[in-house]
Amino acid sequence: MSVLHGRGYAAVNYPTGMNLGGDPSQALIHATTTGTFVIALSSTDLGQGLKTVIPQIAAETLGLPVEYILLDTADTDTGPHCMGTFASRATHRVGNAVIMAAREARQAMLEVAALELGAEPEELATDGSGFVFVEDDPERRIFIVDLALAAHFKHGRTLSGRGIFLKEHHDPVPETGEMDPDSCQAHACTVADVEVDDETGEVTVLKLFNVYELGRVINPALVRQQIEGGAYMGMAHALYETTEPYYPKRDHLPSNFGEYVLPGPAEAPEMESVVIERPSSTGPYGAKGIGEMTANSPIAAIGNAIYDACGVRLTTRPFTPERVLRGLDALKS
Amino acid sequence: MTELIDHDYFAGDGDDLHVVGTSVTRADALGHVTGRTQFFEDLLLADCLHLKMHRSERHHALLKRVDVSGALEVPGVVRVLTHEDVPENWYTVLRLIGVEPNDQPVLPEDRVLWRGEPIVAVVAETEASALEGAARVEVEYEDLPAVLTMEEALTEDAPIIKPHGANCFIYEGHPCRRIRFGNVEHAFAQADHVFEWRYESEPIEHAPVETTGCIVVPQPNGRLKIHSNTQAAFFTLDNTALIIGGPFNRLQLVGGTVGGGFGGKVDVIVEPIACLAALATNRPVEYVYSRLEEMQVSSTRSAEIFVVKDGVMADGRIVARKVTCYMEAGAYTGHTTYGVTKCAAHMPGPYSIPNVWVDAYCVYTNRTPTGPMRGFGVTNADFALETQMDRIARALEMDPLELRLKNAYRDGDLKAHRKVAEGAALVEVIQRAAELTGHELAEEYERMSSLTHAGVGV
Amino acid sequence: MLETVHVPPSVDEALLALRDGAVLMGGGTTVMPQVNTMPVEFTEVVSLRRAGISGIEVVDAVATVGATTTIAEIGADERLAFLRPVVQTFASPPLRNLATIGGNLFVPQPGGDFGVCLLALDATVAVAGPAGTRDVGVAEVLEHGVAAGEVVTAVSFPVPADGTFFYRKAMRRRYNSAAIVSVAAVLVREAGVVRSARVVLGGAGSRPVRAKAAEHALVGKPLDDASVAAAATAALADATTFDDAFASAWYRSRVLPVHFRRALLGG
Amino acid sequence: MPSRVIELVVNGRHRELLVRPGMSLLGALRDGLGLTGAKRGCADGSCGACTVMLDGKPVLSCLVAVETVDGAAVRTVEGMAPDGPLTELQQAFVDGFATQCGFCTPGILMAAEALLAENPEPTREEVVRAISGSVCRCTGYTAIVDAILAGAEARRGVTV
Repeated sequence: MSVLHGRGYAAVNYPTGMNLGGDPSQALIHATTTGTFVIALSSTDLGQGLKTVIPQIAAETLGLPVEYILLDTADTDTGPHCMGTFASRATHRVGNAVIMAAREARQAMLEVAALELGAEPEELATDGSGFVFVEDDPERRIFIVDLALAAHFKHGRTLSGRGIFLKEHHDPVPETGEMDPDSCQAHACTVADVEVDDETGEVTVLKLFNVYELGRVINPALVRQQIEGGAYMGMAHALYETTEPYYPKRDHLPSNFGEYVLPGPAEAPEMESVVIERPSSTGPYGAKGIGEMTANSPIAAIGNAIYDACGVRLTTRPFTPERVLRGLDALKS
Repeated sequence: MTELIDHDYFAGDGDDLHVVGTSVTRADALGHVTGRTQFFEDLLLADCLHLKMHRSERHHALLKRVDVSGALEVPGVVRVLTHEDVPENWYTVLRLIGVEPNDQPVLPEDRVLWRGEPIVAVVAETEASALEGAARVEVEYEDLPAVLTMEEALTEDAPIIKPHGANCFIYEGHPCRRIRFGNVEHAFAQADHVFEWRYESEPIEHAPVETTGCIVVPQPNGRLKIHSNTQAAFFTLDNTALIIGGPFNRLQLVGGTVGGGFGGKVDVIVEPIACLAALATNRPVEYVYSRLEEMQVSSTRSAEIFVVKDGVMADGRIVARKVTCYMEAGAYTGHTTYGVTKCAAHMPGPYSIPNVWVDAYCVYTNRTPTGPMRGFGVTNADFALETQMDRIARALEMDPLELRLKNAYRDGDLKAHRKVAEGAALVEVIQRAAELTGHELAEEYERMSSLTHAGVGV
Repeated sequence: MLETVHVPPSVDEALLALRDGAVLMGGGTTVMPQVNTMPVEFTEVVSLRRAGISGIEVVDAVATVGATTTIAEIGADERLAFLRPVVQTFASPPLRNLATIGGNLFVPQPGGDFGVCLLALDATVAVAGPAGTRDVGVAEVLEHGVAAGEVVTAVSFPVPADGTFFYRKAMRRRYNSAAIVSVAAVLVREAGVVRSARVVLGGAGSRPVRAKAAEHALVGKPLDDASVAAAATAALADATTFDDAFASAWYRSRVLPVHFRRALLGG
Repeated sequence: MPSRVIELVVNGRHRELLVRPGMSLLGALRDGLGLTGAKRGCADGSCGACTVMLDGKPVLSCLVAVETVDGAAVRTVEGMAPDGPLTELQQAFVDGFATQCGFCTPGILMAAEALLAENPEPTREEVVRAISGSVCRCTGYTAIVDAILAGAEARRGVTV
């Protein structure tokens, strides 16, 4: 019995936004007497982190601490339209819409601050501390809570804004396939180290190296969650997952998490992840989408690593122990 | 934990940012670790009814007789719904972006096209009564020939299972989405090598730990409030409104906290019938998939077949790539026609190849309708393309990373779908991966950049 | 539909409750999934949770384990430490705190890990019924179950001497999955030669399978590569492997000899 | 089909609830007592999202007929930090970004809590084994295992 080691590579790109566009998202934002800005959306968080990333983008645009941003989402009576959470689009589309809304709200905020501080809006600045101050004379400043109260009860000003982002839809040209599918492209290169048990065909993924280029990273910890959670899903796709173990025959279909063979916590490979940033020309602060791509490159990287380890070229996914072992038997004969 | 972001590449102007770029704690973490996060099913209503479906046992059959009397006799069963109770029974979810025809019935009228297709909805006081009621529905079938593979579906004499007269979606008169860029046949003739290989991928279940579901609550003002774990609030509201008829603003959808979606919760499959049940009974109705239904009835990632033919020069430049791909829609169109177009748009992968031909088919079979899943239209394509690149490198005895660097797309390159590339970074992620794994690259490859074509033997 | 769940405080009362069509429930790992998700025909369930038939006794190297003793309780008992590899590859901790050894006798392959082990251990099953109690070999219960209205109250088996019990369960992942194939064996050696061998295979039939051909190939020889290789091949003749969501019959047969050898010689 | 009154001590509080025949402990906690921390992911024992502590042991509450545990003591995720401040384990999940959609988190916390109660200094392998009954589809488990180890260390740090 021997355990064979192998390494495999895969490099991919992935589009941000619904293919061909036509997928708008809107955002409304308004300050309340608490000095807090409430973002109203109808977008959803599937665990990808929208409820964390969007307030960060709003805080940055407003120049306020993120603690002074609240996100109220997914009520179609109060939140404006959003196409939905898919196609790695939410950060890009909703982020841009929130920037537009936050800019309008910021302008109103600066104008009220100018009245309170006896200065011109253009002379004012923010530094993320919660204060609006005269750039040349930082002591002349007002805190956002006081500013909001002044806006409400003294100046009769609403600190609010509206935003929408739409990449226009264009149909593809039927004859040539000419089309404008994406707002930007993210990139990744995965390197997989595997072990193959040549007596049973079992494959163990020892390590995955994940290198990504995602434009500007809004929240590094959440980016790592998607990269490494997605890489794990890619391993699951590569070695385990099928709803039809005897496809195309419809026999022995798995009915639950016991029969639908998935890797468990014991199968989590070691991972090393690196992100490089090439800010996109269209995304909020240069951000690109990441959610949908992170399971893709690991699949081929693992398949290529299996070939490198034992010479079996797998062209049907999943690469089950049976397929690996039948390949090894064929090589021997 | 190595520092995630390497700022040496593309040194950006991100230095004056305060909040963007920082690892702010997740806004939903506190609720998750205390068990207080509200998922749709955590809405507890005392008088909530439960909906369960009687599902087809046949792959493809006419419905000769559907007898619901047995179900109505089960204690606790309050209502039974069939296609007659659905105002606009025929739909397709992408009609919102202009896709037609409406090829899917909410509940079938004269035939079933896949094993597991819902036929009769049974609404009862308890889940147990609804399950019992659903089991008591009696259906008499007359089997029709079933088409269970894509190859079979596309053969000349295959039984046609779709009313529009073909087992594939028609794209502006063509049986497939097409990319035509340059002249692949000419390039194959010039190439030093021509490699053609085939790749297959079986269906994958999204398998979120929270199954698809909703609770529809009639409101005092006559409206319906839909608590749903959909990934797309308005997409679901609009599609539901088109099916149940009546004013759009009768519906309100709330949710946004989803126990994992991965693309599997945008099929608008539970909300319409649950709304009709709530309207029929004037009581809250919950319709949530069992794990078995999530596994075998909810949409899966489609089975896919790729045939990739490449013309390659001795030095590794790929001069032609012809891709034929088949994505299985299953019994109904759903989102698959969009996924096929997205797949074609992705070709020929992150490489600049002067001659590209793509035929991408959306194929119907008598199987569980498929849907979008993470990486829709691209995940299985990348498995095919990046396995192909490995095989080319082996055949030419070239370093696998150097082969990719040589062909990598760069700013200014014209993609096969005629868009000029900008913001490219494939070269850099490969270089950084080589550095990370101690992989030696020849000097010319170290120097390559996405910003110029220096070093590429064009 | 289910109408009544009986929780009898004794075996006798359980027997009374087990009238027409009542279904027995041990840990609930088989009955509750049906009650939760399916239209069930039975209307009554008799839970044995409080019938007082759990607990472990070991007297003169014979273990007697109450039928409702959970797999976790077995795993925690030092006197049955030899079963720890079986316990650790049996589902997961929260399930092991419910599943019972008595209930596991009725779980079909490729579940029923303890059926495989108890057959290798030549266990005896104590069965209570309206006509009184009887002891029966575990093979009989594994093959034909018990009569309607009867209750398994305990299983007993000789605790194997150190180094005589062998167990391996091949799975698609390291924890919490069903068997591709499993091998349980009790091999008694004297002066390095196998004197007696009881070898049982899981994943090799709808019920645990006594690998008699394999046993025969082991007895009288030292436990070494040669004898184990011969026995591994012989085991194939004993096995009737099958397709399911975990593995195909082809694959089970193909790797049975490998896991057979690894069970007896390690690796 | 008479319902029955069942008594449970849940998170230290004595509770009485009316249960239908065959109702699972999970159903009793959620529909009977409004404790929706334990989740229904499968109702067949294969996902672990309903894990709670029953008389000190982690169990899949969807597989327990509540009538068979009348009088038992139950602990749910809501009982971990009843009056506000998080336990070291919960704080480690927050600080370690060990949650994404959050649906599997309560079940995993209960399995981890049970492990630490018996083994305050578990190895990585012991943590992996303890949560092997819980499915997480988002994170890939590593951040969760790291958080449990960090929570254990913090708890030891506090008590030592």
